[in-house]
Amino acid sequence: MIANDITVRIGGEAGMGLESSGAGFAKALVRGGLHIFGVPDFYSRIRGGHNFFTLRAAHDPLYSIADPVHLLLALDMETIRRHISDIVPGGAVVFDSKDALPNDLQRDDVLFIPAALTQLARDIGGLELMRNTLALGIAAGLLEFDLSTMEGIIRDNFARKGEEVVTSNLNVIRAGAELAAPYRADYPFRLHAVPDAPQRIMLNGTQAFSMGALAGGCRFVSGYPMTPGSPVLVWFAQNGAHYGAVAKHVEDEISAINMAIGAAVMGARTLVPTSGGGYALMVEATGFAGMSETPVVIYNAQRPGPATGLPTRTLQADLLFMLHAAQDEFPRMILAPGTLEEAFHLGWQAFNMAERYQTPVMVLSDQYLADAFRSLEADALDFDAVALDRGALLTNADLDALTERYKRYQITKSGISPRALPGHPNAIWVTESNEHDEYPRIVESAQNRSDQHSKRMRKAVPMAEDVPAPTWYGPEDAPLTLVCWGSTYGPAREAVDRLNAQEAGAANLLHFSGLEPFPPTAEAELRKAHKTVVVEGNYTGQMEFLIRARTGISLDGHVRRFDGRPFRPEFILAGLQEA
Amino acid sequence: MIANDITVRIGGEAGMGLESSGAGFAKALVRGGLHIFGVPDFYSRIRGGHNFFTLRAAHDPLYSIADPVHLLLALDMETIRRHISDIVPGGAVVFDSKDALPNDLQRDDVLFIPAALTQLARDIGGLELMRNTLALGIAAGLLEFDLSTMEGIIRDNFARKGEEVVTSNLNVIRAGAELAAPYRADYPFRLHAVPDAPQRIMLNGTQAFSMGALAGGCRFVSGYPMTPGSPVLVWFAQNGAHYGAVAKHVEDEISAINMAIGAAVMGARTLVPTSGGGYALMVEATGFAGMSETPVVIYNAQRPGPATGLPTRTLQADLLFMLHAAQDEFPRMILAPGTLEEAFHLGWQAFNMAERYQTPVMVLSDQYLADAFRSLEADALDFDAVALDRGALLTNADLDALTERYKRYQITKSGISPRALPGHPNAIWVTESNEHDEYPRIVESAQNRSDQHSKRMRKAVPMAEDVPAPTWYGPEDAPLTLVCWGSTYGPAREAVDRLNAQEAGAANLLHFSGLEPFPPTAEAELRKAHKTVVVEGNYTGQMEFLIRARTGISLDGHVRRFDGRPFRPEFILAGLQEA
Amino acid sequence: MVTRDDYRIDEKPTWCSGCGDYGILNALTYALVEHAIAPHELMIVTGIGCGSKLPQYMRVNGMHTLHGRPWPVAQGAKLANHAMRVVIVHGDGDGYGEGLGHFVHAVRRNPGITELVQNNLIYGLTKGQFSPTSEKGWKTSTSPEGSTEAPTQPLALAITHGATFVGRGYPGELKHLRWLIGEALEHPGYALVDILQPCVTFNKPRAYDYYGERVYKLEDEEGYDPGNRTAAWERAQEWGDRIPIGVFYRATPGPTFEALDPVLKEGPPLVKRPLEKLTSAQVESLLAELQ
Amino acid sequence: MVTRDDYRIDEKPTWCSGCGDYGILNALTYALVEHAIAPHELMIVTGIGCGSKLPQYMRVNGMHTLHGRPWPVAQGAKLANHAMRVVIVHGDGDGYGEGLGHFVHAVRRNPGITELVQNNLIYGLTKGQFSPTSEKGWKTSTSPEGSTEAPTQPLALAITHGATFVGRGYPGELKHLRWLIGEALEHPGYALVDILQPCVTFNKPRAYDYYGERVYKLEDEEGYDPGNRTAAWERAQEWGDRIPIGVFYRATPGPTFEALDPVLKEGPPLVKRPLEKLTSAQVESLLAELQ
Ligand SMILES: Cc1ncc(C[n+]2csc(CCOP(=O)(O)OP(=O)(O)O)c2C)c(N)n1
Ligand SMILES: Cc1ncc(C[n+]2csc(CCOP(=O)(O)OP(=O)(O)O)c2C)c(N)n1
Ligand code: SF4
Ligand code: SF4
Ligand SMILES: [Mg+2]
Ligand SMILES: [Mg+2]
Repeated sequence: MIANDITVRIGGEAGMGLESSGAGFAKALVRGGLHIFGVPDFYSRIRGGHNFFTLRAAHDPLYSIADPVHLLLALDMETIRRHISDIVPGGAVVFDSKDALPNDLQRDDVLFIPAALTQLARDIGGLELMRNTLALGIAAGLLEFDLSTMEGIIRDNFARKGEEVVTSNLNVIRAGAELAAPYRADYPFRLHAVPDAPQRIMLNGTQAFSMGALAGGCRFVSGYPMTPGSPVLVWFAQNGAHYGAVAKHVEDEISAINMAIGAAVMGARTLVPTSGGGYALMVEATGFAGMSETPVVIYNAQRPGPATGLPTRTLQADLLFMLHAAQDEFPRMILAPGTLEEAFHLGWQAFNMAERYQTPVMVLSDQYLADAFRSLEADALDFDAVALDRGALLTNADLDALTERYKRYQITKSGISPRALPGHPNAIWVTESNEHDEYPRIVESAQNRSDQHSKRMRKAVPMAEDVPAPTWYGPEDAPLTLVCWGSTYGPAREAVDRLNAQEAGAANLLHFSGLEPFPPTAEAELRKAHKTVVVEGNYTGQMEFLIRARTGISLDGHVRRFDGRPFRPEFILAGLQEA
Repeated sequence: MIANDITVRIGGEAGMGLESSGAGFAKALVRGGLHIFGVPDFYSRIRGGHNFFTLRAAHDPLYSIADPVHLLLALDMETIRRHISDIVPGGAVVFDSKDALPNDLQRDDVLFIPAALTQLARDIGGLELMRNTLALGIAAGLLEFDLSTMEGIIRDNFARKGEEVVTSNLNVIRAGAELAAPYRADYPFRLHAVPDAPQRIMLNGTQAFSMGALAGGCRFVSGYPMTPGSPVLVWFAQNGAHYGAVAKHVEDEISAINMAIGAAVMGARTLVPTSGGGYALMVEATGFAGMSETPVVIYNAQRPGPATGLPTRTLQADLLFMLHAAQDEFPRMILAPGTLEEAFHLGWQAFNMAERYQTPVMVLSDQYLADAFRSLEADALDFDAVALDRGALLTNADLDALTERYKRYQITKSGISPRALPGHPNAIWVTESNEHDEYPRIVESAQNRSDQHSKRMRKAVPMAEDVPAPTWYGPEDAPLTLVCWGSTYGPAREAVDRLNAQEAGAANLLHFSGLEPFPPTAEAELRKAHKTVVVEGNYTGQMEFLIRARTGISLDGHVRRFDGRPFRPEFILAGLQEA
Repeated sequence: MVTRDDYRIDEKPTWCSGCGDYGILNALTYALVEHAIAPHELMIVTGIGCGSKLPQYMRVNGMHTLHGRPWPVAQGAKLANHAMRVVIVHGDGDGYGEGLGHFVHAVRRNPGITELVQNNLIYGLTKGQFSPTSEKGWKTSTSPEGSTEAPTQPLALAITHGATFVGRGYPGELKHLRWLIGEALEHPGYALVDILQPCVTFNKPRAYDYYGERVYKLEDEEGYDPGNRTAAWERAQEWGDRIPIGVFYRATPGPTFEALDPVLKEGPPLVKRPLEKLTSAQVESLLAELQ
Repeated sequence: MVTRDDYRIDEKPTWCSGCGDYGILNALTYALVEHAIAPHELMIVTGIGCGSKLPQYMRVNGMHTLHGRPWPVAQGAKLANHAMRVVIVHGDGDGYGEGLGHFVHAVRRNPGITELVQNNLIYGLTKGQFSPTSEKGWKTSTSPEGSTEAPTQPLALAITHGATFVGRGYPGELKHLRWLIGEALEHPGYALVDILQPCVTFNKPRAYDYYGERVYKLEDEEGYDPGNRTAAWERAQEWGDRIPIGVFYRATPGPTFEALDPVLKEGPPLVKRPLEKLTSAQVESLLAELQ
């Protein structure tokens, strides 16, 4: 009886409600004291296609899903076709008995559980759509997971729809559990609730980042819907008003970023959430923020392209794009959280950085980090650690005391010019898109250009001290070092754990969550490594390119993936054989 | 009497017509058998500011202007203020006698020639604006340059305005020449026409590239005005129709590139001229061209930014931007002509490359290359060398013979799929922005994504063989190698010449006109160099970054400039002292 | 003869069952067949959105472009090959939102292009945000307290900018829609057909039943004169208990954008002209300017 | 008291002498003074073009933004600090060309912003290409055989999209222009003033003499009722021997975009609210969702 590290996958077509049932089940497991990691895999369409939700649960914190599936809840035959080979020996498949199971999908070492999902959902619950719930009931029954926790979730989720809906859902889930009973003896896997486990939270990267941003004083969000970036826009549209944050869905991405710039000049902390294709339309305005030294935070949840590409899939291929976006040069910061905790903390820190350096700060997420759920300890999002630093912002008292004409773009050693917000009679100035002098007036002389351009570029020096340094995970001085950035952290971390489980001290991990300015400690850290393998989600190896460009160091190997699917530990381990 | 390598500068306010007079004088010198190099230096305004035109003339071909000025034609005092220190001992300043010459602008070793420019222009020509012409007359007189050649230019330029205008201009220029006579004895410099010199041509980078593009089959140009890219749009708007090329000034840059893509899919060779800020709005569509494998040529005449920056100035800071523009990855080619001849040849070759590899080809020019004039031998633009290669384009006969459903995105070893133009009953297909299979249908599977993305990326392999290799100038195996790209070629070449004149074999030059795919021979060539110094026009050293990223080689030093002004040989030589 | 089979392809639409896009696909196909337009003579240019996937579900030349950008792509296609029929099909978010600027600029050029808008008053593919045609007060995921923007007036806007064929259709009136698309296809200039497209998933209050009760045909309206531009502009803004469909405005168009181009006004389409090296006479005339 | 001196700055405009932008600068400054608006209470947002350099020539808060983008920047500024007056000033290329989409979307939101357009029917700063308001047939460097596009109808378009103050001014009628800008500034919602701006360098045929002969004031026009929306739409399209200036349309606006925002409808402007850490109650309510 294996009662730890179990993966359940539920699959079917778009429109079957998999996302919410998967999340509901996950939440029940978390309430039951288990740690979870849940990943949706969805088509870019409203109906049809093949969607699935993979949910891994264990006693210890999880950083990734894994390949082997212990229980497959198949709402259609396509689900079995696609996932049958992932099922571990002894695992089970629940499927709708209205469909005949073709011979080629059978496996002797797998338990097949036919159940009249559609019919029972209709008969008991009154709605075919409840077959998910039925399947989850079967899963709970089979895994001996505490049904009352599942019932609690149902009550919470459906309360506002009325008692009748709650009751029919409860009936359906109980029927499922009963249905499972006779099979339990033949099924070796269990997911028992952990008694006395602390109450935990469950969230995805979208939520972690949004909460971090809100905590960091973000009070103005302007965006245009684009998967997988729009969930942050939607989060703020739905929650922001309770916390005093204005959120606007505007006519296009160009408008979104320019609005944010307008609001930022006035003094609001502003955020622009998007995905790569939306960001492509924000390039010109990024340069305007750079030139006018306006703090703005840009959030890009990356997806595969080019162009429309694969809207609901994941990739890490916008790093060099964002690093060099817009004509000419200006300092920017690029942050790439690898975990929910980092998404939260970089979320609030981004706003401090933006105001401290008066320049765009970019947060690179991706569909995987944005959409994948994880359980955390209740205090893992450390709101107490949040501190708001507005940088060189002049107070009203400072401005009252001003006797000379205010110089918005004053030349300073650090490159940072004390900033006044418009509205004070002593500080009247123009946010300038043309090259300008200190006041600013439009001045074209070579000397002025050189002075002002150098002033702006100089900000990169203090920024480099503030950019998150790469961090180590695992034993020191291991013969193998995986190098990663952003969301690849989770699966790479687990790959390292597995290598070390096989052979103590075999591998460690160097993770970059700050990429621009290039962290000053990076070169020294990299030189500590013996054999380096970069794990990243793009075709050309953008991180490798960047490291070589910045340090001259050519890393030893790489494991890459560009098919739109997230890394898993097994994929990395297999890749290491070749790297 | 020095009769070779003379620099004349004419300066005044915007709106004084300096550009056309400068160009007219230059043309006269060329007709007189001299080689010239002429550079306008203009403010981004219609009136006022300080504009000047520098014209260098010599018996041998010129690749750059140089610092010392032999004759300054000052239409206002500001011109003297700014340029008095550039004048060589023995040089002269012509200025309007209506203005008093302040003491601090006087120099003992310079000949000051006061002339009633405004009044005489009005009196003789009837128009104050003719003071340029008067000043040029004085220049011709002083330099003993053949007046009849100047008169010929006036006749050509003003013929369509009527005999009266021609006559008054002729009168003015003659008056100028006479005015100069008494000063000639005190002025040592001469610009005699070269008898029996072959007839040459004079043009700037805009013209060279436009003619190359036209010769290369460019038949559709869509753009939006943006200095210094719009001159190519204007060139095509004014000349294209005579050669069957459609040119459209459309509502914005997004429209410009998408129109070009629409026309390219149908089979036209298309060009999108712009500058960096306009290109910033074309980023998304560049990715669409990459994804849909549509040939399109993008021309970016770079200027300083970020944002609006310095509209009429020069810089080389969009290389990494264009290299990585758009979400995710796709192959592209980046060409950066260094001379007019290269601008012409890469102009036509770009269209062959675009169709051969079915992907965007980017031509990086800049304000300096676009606007600077040079004399060339009459046959220097080798139209005979032009060859049109449309790549894997299916003919009507091929399509007639098609028996299966046409596969627009067929997987091939080279990555290049045979292309049909829409309109044939046997080849019905959809240009796709989503990830797709061979036909293309929208397919999201990991395997298909991997196959199609790899197919596209694979095109970079043959492209690398076709990208122009870096070229050497100067003696082999010199202890010092300057490394440059694009328009820096000219001044760097002259810097090398001067170094070698001082000490034979001292320096050579490695010039990149192909930057992406990174030329396969580059690493070996770079390794031949002893000490390398990169000369480039940006703050961070983009070429250095790129070379290190691609080869791991860290070059030894650099000379950079980012004040919006073009390199001159003297600037480079001074910079080498520190590099 | 062109038949429905010419347009048939073995590809199941990914639209929700009951989606208005099925009716539009159907009506468009019928109209094309009725007007004897063969697939290879046609280029359908779409943007990004549920409805914009349409060219995948017909056997037809298509360009599935970028969100909001079908207009420029279509104009480029038409200029390059004006012998092809060019039809734009896209959603309200695409056409009247992200692409609104291109729309207005295109209308005033009068290109020989037909435009069909799948106007479901919502963003479908991104799962139900308010669109530029959503009514004020509309509650969606990005407007939980109701949209605060007055909807765009695309028909009135097209009339204002010189469009000479402006209509609205409804897939619940399939025969009428077919006819309307056919008229638009035959119009010798720019023609707009806005289509009330029920989105049964994200805009349930604006489904077939809602429109069924409100829609009326201008063709049945006593005294309505589609030649009266001002009346058309007023009628185009009617929205409420009565929602007009049919031809709002129709006039004789001037020459098209492509017909006015100095290069294209005579001779074969641009891409049908041989692509050859410049002749030596041409080279000489180019160089003459430089001497 | 606000005086002209408050707006004075030691900076000579770079406009050509005779440029209509001088008159606009003058009229705007006077109107601001007349309506007692102080420089620090005002934010002038411009795009890129000759006229868009205006904030450099006054002592005033300004945002000299990107070509075509003042609208979004201005809306962001207004939302962040709705106690500030926000005035957009930009050219026809900027506002009705590159920025046309933003313009229409902004109009339908009714933000409390005043817009002045320096409409010289040409691109000035880039040296004379035809603009979206250039007449058909207009010959410029990019239309050597004449533009083939019908001009945009910005006034009719604003009226179509619910604008409640739509006027046109002319610096040749300076007092009228001052008055008009003043009325626009006092309008409690979005207000548009399109201004016939002579460009003496690149659009010589449309200089003061041309307009002088044609311009007439709607205020002097017997029977013209600026409350009649349809009549205003028709009049807004009049262009030829007679060119109307004055208020085309005026109505009582609804609540502004900012007033309708759930966060902004009550309390001080966003940027005047203290920026503080979340309270523990707020943190708890956030975390409650995740349990
Ligand atoms: C530049 C860009 N921004 C955003 C998106 C995301 N997106 C895809 S479809 C769509 C809106 C679809 O609405 P509509 O055009 O009305 O089509 P519908 O799905 O309703 O048919 C959006 C915002 C995108 N693909 N590209
Ligand atoms: C994105 C972008 N495209 C093009 C330009 C170049 N540009 C500067 S001003 C201008 C047009 C100016 O016309 P208008 O707005 O009418 O202003 P005017 O100069 O006539 O006052 C253009 C195209 C630019 N700065 N940015
Ligand atoms: S979401 Fe709406 S528009 Fe999209 S396919 Fe479903 S019903 Fe149609
Ligand atoms: S070019 Fe025209 S718009 Fe620009 S400053 Fe001169 S007159 Fe004014
Ligand atoms: Mg829609
Ligand atoms: Mg203008």
